Amino acid sequence: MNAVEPMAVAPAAYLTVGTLLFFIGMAGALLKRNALSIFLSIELMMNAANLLLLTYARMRGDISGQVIVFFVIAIAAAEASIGLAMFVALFRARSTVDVDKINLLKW
Amino acid sequence: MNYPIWLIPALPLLGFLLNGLASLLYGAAQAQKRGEEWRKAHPDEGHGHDHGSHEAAHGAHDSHDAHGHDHGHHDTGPMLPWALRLFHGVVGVGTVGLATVLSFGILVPYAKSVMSNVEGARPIVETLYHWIQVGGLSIDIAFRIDALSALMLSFVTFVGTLIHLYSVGYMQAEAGYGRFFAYLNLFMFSMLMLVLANNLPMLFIGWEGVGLCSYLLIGYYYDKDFAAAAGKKAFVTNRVGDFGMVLGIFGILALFGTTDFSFVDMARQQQMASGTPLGVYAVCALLFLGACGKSAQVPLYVWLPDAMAGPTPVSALIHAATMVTAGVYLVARCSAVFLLAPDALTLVAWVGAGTAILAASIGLAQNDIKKVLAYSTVSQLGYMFLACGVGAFAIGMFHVFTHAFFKACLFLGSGSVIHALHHEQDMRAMGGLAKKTPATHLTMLVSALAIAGIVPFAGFFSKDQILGSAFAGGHYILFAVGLVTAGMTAFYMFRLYRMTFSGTYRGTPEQESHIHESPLTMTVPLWILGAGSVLTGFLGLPEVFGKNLMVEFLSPSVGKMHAHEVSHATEYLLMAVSLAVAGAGIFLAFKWYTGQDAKFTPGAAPEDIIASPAAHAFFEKTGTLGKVVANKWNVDEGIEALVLSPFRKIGTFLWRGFDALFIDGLVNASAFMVELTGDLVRFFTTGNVRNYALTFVLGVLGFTLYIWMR
Amino acid sequence: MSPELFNVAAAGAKIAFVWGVVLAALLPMLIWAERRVAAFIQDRPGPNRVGPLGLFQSLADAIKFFMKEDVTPTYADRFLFNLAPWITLVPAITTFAIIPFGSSLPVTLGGQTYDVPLIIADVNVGVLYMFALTSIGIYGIVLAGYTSNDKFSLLGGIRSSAQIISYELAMGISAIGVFMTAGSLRLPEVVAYQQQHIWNVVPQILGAVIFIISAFAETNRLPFDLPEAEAELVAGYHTEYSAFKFAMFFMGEYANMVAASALIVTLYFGGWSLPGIAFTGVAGALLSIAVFAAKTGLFIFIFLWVRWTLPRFRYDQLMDLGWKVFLPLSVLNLLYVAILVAAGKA
Amino acid sequence: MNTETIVFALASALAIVFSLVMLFQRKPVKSVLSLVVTFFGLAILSVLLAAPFIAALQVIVYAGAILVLFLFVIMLLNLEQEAADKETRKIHFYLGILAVLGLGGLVTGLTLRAGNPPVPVGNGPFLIPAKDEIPLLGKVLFTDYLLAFEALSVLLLLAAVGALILSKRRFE
Repeated sequence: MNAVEPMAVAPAAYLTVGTLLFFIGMAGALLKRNALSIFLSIELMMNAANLLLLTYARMRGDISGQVIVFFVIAIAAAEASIGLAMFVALFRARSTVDVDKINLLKW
Repeated sequence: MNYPIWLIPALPLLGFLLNGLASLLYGAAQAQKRGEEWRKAHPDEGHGHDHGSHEAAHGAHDSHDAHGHDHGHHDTGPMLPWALRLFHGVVGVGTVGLATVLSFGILVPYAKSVMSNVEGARPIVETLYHWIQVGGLSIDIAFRIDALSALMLSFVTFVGTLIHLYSVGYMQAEAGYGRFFAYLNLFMFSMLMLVLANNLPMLFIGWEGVGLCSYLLIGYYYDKDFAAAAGKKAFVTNRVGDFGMVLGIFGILALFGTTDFSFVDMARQQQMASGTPLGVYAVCALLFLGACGKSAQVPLYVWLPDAMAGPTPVSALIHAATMVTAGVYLVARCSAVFLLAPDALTLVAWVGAGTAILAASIGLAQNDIKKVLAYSTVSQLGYMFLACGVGAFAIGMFHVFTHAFFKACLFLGSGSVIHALHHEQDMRAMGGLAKKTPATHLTMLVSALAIAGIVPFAGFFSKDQILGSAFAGGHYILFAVGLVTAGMTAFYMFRLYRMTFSGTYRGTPEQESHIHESPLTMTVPLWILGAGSVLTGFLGLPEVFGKNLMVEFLSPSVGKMHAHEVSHATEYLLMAVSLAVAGAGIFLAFKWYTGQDAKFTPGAAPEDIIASPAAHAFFEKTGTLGKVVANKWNVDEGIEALVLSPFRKIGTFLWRGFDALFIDGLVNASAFMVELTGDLVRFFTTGNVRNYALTFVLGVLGFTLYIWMR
Repeated sequence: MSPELFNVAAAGAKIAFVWGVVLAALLPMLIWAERRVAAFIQDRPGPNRVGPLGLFQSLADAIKFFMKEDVTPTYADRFLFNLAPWITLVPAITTFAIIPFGSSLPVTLGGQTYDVPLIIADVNVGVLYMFALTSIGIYGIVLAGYTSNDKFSLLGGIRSSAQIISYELAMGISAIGVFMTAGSLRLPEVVAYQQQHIWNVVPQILGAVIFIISAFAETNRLPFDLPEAEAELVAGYHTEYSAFKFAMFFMGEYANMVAASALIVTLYFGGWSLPGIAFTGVAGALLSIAVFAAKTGLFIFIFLWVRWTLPRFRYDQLMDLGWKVFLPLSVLNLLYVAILVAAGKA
Repeated sequence: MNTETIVFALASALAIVFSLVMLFQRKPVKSVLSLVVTFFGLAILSVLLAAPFIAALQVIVYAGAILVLFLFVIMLLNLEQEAADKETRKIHFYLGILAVLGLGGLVTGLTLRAGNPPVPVGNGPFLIPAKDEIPLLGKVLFTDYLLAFEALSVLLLLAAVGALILSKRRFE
């Protein structure tokens, strides 16, 4: 069992791409007002984090990173199903998914 | 050899469970039945009361009263069905009786083996399991039979069984019959735990258990205010003692590193793990405080006379024969420790002597038959502590032993009298019962002679040896106090005897016609106990008459102060003196309380009716002092003024000043601060998710900046 | 010629071969065959005017599709509307990349003999790749339905995607059984296993049945062609499509069908292998291709046969079947295979 | 410049460009589709990082299931357009941009400053094998991570039930 060959592209490049995507996602999550778009942005953040995990796993030659990505993807599936169901219920109740108009949780 | 010692306490526990369960189930069934009857009688509510049904209900109730020539006085409900009563009686007496048989099965061979080889006697210890194990400390559930607990076990089970048997007759008309036997069995369980315990925590379980049962049984007539109050008083007063007891246990643990009774041997060999003479003294004082609470010594004796509010068998069993001697047992058990601190022993002796004479003096002027016996008990307990205090622990235990018989007999006899007179307890309304209740009369006379210390009854031997030990130890003042107390004892006992049995009956003729001797279940225990009052003394004959079996038997278990030998001549002299004093007391009682041709008229001055002119002259001379004595030396009032009232004031201050102002103020202030903070912070709670997210991200930014800068 | 260069060239040749066969020959043939088989089943001649036996009918159709007016609905999202057919067609064709269509072909070039495996890309994720592409294909249908701005299209699109997602589950889980016995996700190894032992259809008949029926649903073929259910939805998601874009959907469906048949053959019916025959040398390679083609053809015929024989399911029946019958059964199959594998190991 | 670098550059460009499209796109459907493309780019990167299984999983689960669900919801709720009215909270907008840029810069800086981890490649029980990583992945998943795996299956079941309950209309 021998480790994969050295990386042709510098790990830093992958890390930079991952970080960039993460913060693009964060920008979406912070600045968008449509709940679905926010959710999408969060999915992007999650995937960016996955990329970072994979990169580190590759750097260390350790497969645990991939296992964790596997778990992240599965949890994302669960989260997406619940989240979207919530949005559907929310939309039925309030006829909007604009988070600025959903602000009952205050004094 | 494997003894089933654990069965001895387990049997009464089983009895308690069975009786309690049956009682509860029956009570629930009755309640349901009553509810159904009520619904039947009130088919449509709102139609007012149906007089007919009410009367029917009353009629049913009355029929019991008419039917029973018994204790309608205390009746709190209808009598139980006979089958249930039979069940309660059989279970109650049976479990205790079995335990008795079992314990004698163990005791007799053990006593034989001890007597054959006193020096090599080893206690039987049966360990069931480890109860608490912390670090080096291991507290086991273990039972121990040695000479001391064997002695206790013998009369606790024996007298206990007799009193259970007596109760079958005495209590039969009570509604709470099952409850009574349940409590009584629970008491037997606790007492046996106390006696058989192999370590102080286990002893403490029994200690608290008997306290609880005492409370429950004093308050047996819980619908009577005075009974409930008396139970409460007993409980609270005992708490004061228990506080000392617990601290004493911790002290023993600190001194010897164990609570197992092996510390007695350590103390005997002076192998303390740690501790100073002062520490030993403190531990002894604390343990003695516990003993004072349980055994009703000055100043914690006040609960015992009030405890007479309970049924008479309870008074006999708990407040005369067994539980109250637990304090003496504790002191005797820890005798080796006490011997390390002679000052503590002196304290014990003086408290005992003080209690003896104080209680005896109060007993002189009581008119309630049970109160007289109660003060007598306190006084006799004082004797026992006096014995322990002068270092004669074995003699003290001997007195515990003999006292159990004659005092139980006296109480049961008084119960029989009360039974005969339909719950009349005032001796001024008695008189002339000797012919009406011959068995009671005879047994009570025997036990009165025993407690007065007339040869050859049991009390003579034990009491005389106590006085002898005091004299031999050089405690002449204590000796004198004891002697005076002995005289007083003889006087008030025969005052009781005269007022109750001699002369003519002072009640109405109608009442007189109802007077009857008690049933067999009550008289048989009386006879047996009466016989015990005569015979038990011979187990502890003074040295001058030969070997003192009791002292020899107990010698492996209890310590003994270095004996001061007195010559035989002195001993004979001392006996003669104490006999003379007792005789004088009896003579005076006979002379002063004629009880002839008097009728009880309510409102008459107490002693007018029954006392002779000579007595009246004496009372007039003593005047104020007599009144104070009759009012129990105003001790209750003194405690109220000196202890309770200040405490109440401190409590009120703590409540109003400290708790309400300071503590509540702090709490309210913190609540106010929280409210204020909340008012400020809630402006940030916009309900807008994006704001929250932004805040969160800004927080992360700050944290990252911190990491960056670091 | 360096080995790298040869590999690139071989890959190019294989791609050209597969796509050539599938796109240029098989798909037109299939459209013709469908109509001829339909006619045969319905006891009528079918297309028989253009060319011998009407063989050039597909060519004529193609010319017709190119010539027709390409209509885009007024309020449709033009970009996505145009994109949708491509998303359907491209993944369908790309699927063939992982299917081994024959044994290895020995090629002698410049005195050196290369053993060329007859598979375009032997990726280690194997069939997962195919499932991934299938899930991409859904977008084509969803987008077609959504961007047409048409209720029928929308309904068809939603139905189709829900159906494909649902049946993908049963399909995937029953396929796991195959990979558990083979011990690999690579399709060549699945074929090799069947060559050495036994066709998977024998021990895993339940999985095979589920897989085949699910494949019908995946390809939107009757009796599961609810998305286009012409009686209720006009033509489902491609109601608004015409001309060449419609042709692309059409081709995509047939490409999917071919791919599904090829996959069924590979997973359950031994792929290009036949029991007892070793396919070596050039002749063996050619023979194996022929065997594979024959088996696939058989399943394509079954696809056609079923379409013209069975009536259509109702949509709720379809979903019930997928979730309440096939999913539990496929899990049962998985359990059964797991026990088999464990027993075999023990 | 070798093939891997070219593929990396193309895939990264794809991912970043389409994530930006996702960010600035106002139509939810197009946002979702851009994200699909981004995920494709990410899948390609995953293949480059010796994780083809993860890449396939990413496409199947994310592109094939989750984002299709998004599309479904958008279609069901008929969310044509995001609320067109302008951002009313200017402070929130600028602060958000500031936070994202600041945090992004900081984290990128920190990541690059940290450099390669000191752990040497080529030891440990979880070494990624050169050719086919899937067997090892499966082995690790069903041995060392078994508990997590089982917990995950329960979580998925719960999520399915939860989604069903949440989205069910109450007719009664």
